[in-house]
Amino acid sequence: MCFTHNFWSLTIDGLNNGFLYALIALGYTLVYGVLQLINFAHSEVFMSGGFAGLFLTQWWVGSGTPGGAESIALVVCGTAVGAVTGGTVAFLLERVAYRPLRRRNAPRLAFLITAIGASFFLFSLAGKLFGRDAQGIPTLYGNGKLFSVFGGDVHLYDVIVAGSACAMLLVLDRLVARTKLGQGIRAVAQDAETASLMGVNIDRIISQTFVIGGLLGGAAGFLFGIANNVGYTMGFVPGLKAFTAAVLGGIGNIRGAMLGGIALGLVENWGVTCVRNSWRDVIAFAILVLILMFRPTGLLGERLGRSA
Amino acid sequence: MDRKFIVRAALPIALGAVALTACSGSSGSGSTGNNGGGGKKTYTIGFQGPLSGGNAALGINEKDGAQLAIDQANAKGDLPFKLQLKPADDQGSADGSPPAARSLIGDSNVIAVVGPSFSGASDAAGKLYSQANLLMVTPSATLPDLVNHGFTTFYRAVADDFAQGPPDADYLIKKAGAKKVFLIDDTTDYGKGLASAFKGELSKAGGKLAGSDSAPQTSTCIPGATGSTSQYPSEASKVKSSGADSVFYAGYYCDFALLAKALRNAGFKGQLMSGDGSDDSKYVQGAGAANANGTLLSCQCSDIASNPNGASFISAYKSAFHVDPGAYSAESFDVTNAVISVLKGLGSNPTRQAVVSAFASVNYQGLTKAITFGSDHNLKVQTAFLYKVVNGKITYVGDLSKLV
Amino acid sequence: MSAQPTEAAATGRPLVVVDGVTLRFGGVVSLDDVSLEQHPGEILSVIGPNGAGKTSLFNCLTGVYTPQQGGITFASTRDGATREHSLVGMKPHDITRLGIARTFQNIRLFNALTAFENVKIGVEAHQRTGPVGAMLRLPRTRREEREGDARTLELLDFVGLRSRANEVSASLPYGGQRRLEIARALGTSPQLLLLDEPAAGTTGAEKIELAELIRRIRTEMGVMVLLIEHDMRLVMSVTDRVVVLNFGRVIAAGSPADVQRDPAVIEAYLGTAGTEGEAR
Amino acid sequence: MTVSEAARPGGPTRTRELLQHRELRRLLGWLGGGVLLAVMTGPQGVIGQPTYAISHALRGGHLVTCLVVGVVMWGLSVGWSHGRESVHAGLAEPRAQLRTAWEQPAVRRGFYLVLLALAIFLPRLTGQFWQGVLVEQIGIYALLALGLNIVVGFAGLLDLGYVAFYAIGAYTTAYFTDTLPVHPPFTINPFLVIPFAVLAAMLAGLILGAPTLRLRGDYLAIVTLGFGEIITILAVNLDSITNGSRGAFGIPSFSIRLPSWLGGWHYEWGLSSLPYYYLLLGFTVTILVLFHLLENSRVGRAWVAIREDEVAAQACGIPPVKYKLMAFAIGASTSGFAGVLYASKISFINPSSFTVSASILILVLVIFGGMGSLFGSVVGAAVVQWFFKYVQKNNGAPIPLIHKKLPIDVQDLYMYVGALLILMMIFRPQGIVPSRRRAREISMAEHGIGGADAMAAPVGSPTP
Repeated sequence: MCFTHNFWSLTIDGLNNGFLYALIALGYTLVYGVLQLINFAHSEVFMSGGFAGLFLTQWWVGSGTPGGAESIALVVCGTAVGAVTGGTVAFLLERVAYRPLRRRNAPRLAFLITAIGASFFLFSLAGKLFGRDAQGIPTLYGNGKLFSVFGGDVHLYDVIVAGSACAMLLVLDRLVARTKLGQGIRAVAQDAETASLMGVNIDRIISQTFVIGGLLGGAAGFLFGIANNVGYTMGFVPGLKAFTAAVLGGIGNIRGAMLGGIALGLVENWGVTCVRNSWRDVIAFAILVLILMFRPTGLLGERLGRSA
Repeated sequence: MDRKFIVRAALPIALGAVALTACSGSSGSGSTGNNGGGGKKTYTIGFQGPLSGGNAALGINEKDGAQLAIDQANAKGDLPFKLQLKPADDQGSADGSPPAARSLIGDSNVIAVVGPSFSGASDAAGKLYSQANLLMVTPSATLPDLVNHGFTTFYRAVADDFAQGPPDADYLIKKAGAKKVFLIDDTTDYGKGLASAFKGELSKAGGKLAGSDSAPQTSTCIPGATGSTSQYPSEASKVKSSGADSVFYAGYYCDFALLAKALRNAGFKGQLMSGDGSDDSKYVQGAGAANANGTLLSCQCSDIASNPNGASFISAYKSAFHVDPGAYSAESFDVTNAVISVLKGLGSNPTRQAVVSAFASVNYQGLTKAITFGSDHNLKVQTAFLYKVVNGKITYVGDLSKLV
Repeated sequence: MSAQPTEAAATGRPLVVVDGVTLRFGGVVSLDDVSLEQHPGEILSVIGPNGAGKTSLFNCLTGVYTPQQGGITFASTRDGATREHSLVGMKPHDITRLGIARTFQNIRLFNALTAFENVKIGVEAHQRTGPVGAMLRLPRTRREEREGDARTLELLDFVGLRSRANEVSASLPYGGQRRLEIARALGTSPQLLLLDEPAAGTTGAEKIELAELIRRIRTEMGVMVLLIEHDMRLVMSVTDRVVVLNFGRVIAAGSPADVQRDPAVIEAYLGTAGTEGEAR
Repeated sequence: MTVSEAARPGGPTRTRELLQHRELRRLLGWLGGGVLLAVMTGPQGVIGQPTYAISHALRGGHLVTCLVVGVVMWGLSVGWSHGRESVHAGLAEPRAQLRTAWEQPAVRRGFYLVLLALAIFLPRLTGQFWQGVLVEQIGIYALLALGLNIVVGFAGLLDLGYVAFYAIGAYTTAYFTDTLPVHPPFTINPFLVIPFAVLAAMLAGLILGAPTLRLRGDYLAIVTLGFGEIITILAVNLDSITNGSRGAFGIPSFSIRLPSWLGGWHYEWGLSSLPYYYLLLGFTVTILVLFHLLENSRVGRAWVAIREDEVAAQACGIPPVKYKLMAFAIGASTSGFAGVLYASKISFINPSSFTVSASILILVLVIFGGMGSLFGSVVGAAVVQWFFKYVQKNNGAPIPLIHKKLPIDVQDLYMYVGALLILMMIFRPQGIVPSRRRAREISMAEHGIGGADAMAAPVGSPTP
């Protein structure tokens, strides 16, 4: 009964959410793959991308109303700036917070606690520096309806998110499968010790992994911010959800993160057709707990190396 | 090796600093009652509200309003004593409320308190103030239940949610031409209270409830909130498929902005309406002017800018705090002045007990409303006002009770 | 602990039966149809070149790995009655409590604890104090603590570490750590003790002491020993019977002298002699 | 954090150059720290002016002050790195004496008695505000920290939804005192609620822990985080049971009523803080003693064994899942117990008191005090919570003596919490009152021996 009339529009919303979850989830999964660390501060990498895109577009658009080619340029540049900022923050995070611990062979608990600390530090700092109210990214384009699927309207924003996410996911998948960098990541993920004996520079690979995850997370931050505004604590729930998605797909597994993100986005939105939206998180976390109970390695299993 | 020495070096310093603040902390707590200017005694009016955390903006508005009232009273010089304001930060939460209340209760110079700003904080502090016989007048806590909890010193100098929700429904149906309303609350006590007040009147006004939902506050807006921002597109889908021609949102401005944005993005063209929690220019900023235009907002707060007597308040406020008065600044100003008017009649040695008993019969005409209470400690005349977003500005429409 | 080796032998049943155990990791076969028996009163050695599957066998016996095929049974004697248990699929800690204790190839002591505490953790395997008892210091808890302390000191004495009881285990010399690990394993009151290369990294004098200790474990404690070792001299000096593994298969079994003459064994060792420096 | 940048070894090989190079890097690091400090203590940013806060923080006297602090710290660090040896040598003697003295039971007992006496007389010296803080912020949080310490410190598990059990305790109290929309079969005094609340929290812990504790340790962190969220969401959404976000009002305070044949003596704890303080002090001391006995028992040793080397622990007959579950359940029940105290003290609860930030705060108390150190948990709770409240109370008010405003903005407290967590993990992972055992573990783990937590392989090593 509750599924009938808005199923397709909610499916489209779900896909939209799912692509963003997937982009963020990749950051968790990549880092987990090489370090076996839940990088709690990844949600702040995401947030930093949102802020960077916000500032760029605010400065660019001013009080004007962009259109045509300018709109395209704005979205592209915003995403790029978000990505670069996310990558930078992720890089610094690894350098300043995690590397000293790694050097010292600190216990795993120390990493997790540091990650939580970094997360709190970064979002509070952003709140301090940029103000504590959520801000809207200026209107970049007319969000017209493009076409309908079984009565569910597809808007420009849905296409932008799906298109850019697919492009980035594809590039990443090829990067990990084909390039030397990808080989290095897979080698470190499988066995860091052996990899280092074979001449792989582990520090560099880990840095690069953080940067790649940061690029995707930062880009997601901007794409998310277009529709949902940007605030200093914006990363908390999306981060949690994306981590759930990563576990759902099999943490450490790149394609798993993509699949997990999309699956979570869909299930969440289908779920709330029948119940109140306030139960959304319960659905997400119940899925997490059930998956962990019955298939702890996730839908696709846990190996980063296996994704290629 | 290198790291350890830093710790060893830093720890004694840190400990020293802690010790230093500790010393200063203990010596700084008691305040002196007799060193006011001109040989007059100094009494303190407390303010309890959120000065930090997600709702700090509101608390600071109210604190500044109270401060202005006190500064003006001192400047006038017709009081038998001097007044000062003592702010206590409760972060707007039930948790932070008792310590804040105690810091005011424990200061024997505090003879009345303006606040708390929020309902939850009022609930958590009510007993403490009652036991201490200390007057507490909230300028903004609207949860109807509050007056039924047996707080003997509690007064609500603002209309409760029943003054706002029902006339909102009346207006939306009878004047704005809505027929099917989709009702969304934000799961907070405020949001749920307002939503149920609205819902109760809706069918009486001849409207239909197309659907209802609860969308929790999101982490984008409130630190630590559990709602996920991605709920709003699906909310928009639900609204559209329900066939509603209007949406009433019971919640705060930041999330309302996200909802409005999602609704307009999904092509929903109907009427949007919300209550005092959304009556903030940041709503327009967050949603984007194009999306926010046409939104109806009700508030128990009157529009100080369109108030014929408001000009001097605004200019005084601006010169004191370098910003325009915000939501509830004027209400807090009025409440503080009402308290001061009572103090005036109590001579040079007012006691807490005397203030509480005198306040029951206060009759003060403020900028925003007449402050005089019924036996239930609610305002005798409860009013709410209507606003509308026009061209990206929140503009005053009129007194809700007179509009419908 | 006064069990006599002959007492168990009287039942005539083998203590441990490993029957056709096969263990695979992905495509790699680690153990291939391995069968062996250990009889009560016997010290058995498993030898073989590196990667022959010796430690895998230990891990199957102690429940760390579950073999894909084959069975492992253990005849456990408790309160005078002997019952056979299938070990396949059992959890390591349950196997320990059944009466099989082990040491590790690369010593795994609790490094931040003292020698005393290390052994006491082993001794406490069969105690029953739970959190409530511990917090309230119930009479049973106090009795168990007392008994545990006494037994711990006894065991430290047995391996010659009593004087160093209060030292942090990581600060003990290498041979001392080996002996401490044995004491900890003995603390769990096993009927069978699995020693994984106990002589690795020890000096000549320590090896002699170790051989003596292994013999005393059988004679004084009545505990059978299953030994993995590279040091042939040690193997030959303490063992009753030897099983030789190569590439996960049993290639020979018998008395030390027989095995040494077995051409397949010589072939296996010579074939890998270039890399197998330890097989002196 | 830039400190670590400077502290990292490396650079040219020639000794002289290395030395200069290192000092220079260290100076740069401290200066970077100074800049960061300037930003952290600078003005609050303004919406729409992204550069406002940074540009105002990095100008004039403020920046200079912070840079001077950086340089002074650099000077101190250089001095300390040169003089460290001699200071250590000088301190070795008294330190050893202190240790021998400490090993005398009489000295230890005396020390604790003095502390207890201090704890008894302390609230008499302060006002109502601090008495309230001692109960609601310090006492209850000390209890919470003690419970979490069992989970994090003893068993080495990370529980980020700890506050959920606290909520369960509080709501159980509300239920049995009939302040919720659902009515209990009988109404009882909060004292008598304690066993129910402890049981309910323990059950919740077991239900949550049983499936997840079989998994890797870091999954537990995220599952507990999710569980914490679910509990809050349930409390908000189940209006007909929990009264939604309005919460429960009018929970009675503790009281004792002796039956009439015993004289009918009656005492009610009421609203004032002092009686609650002594009640809490009693509970805290009792729990400290109980947990201390637990730590030095078979169970406590099993926890150490598991967190050091799970495989070896199993070889000693210790079932890891059972013991982890035990730690989890004990932590949860302590939390539930604290929930009862909180609910009846505040007399009003609503879901907003039980958010993830509260879980993190408790974690901070444990880490600051010292993981695995019972006494440390109490000290951590006292110091951190006192500092928070001090900052909050004196927000914007000038500090006497130096007549300057405290440069810490209350709104930024969680920034300092985050920074504190990072700095503690980098510089002093064992906490300010470390447990000796735990400190040893950490230093050994750093030398590549042992794991120091129950999370399997250290970060960066291959998955098992």
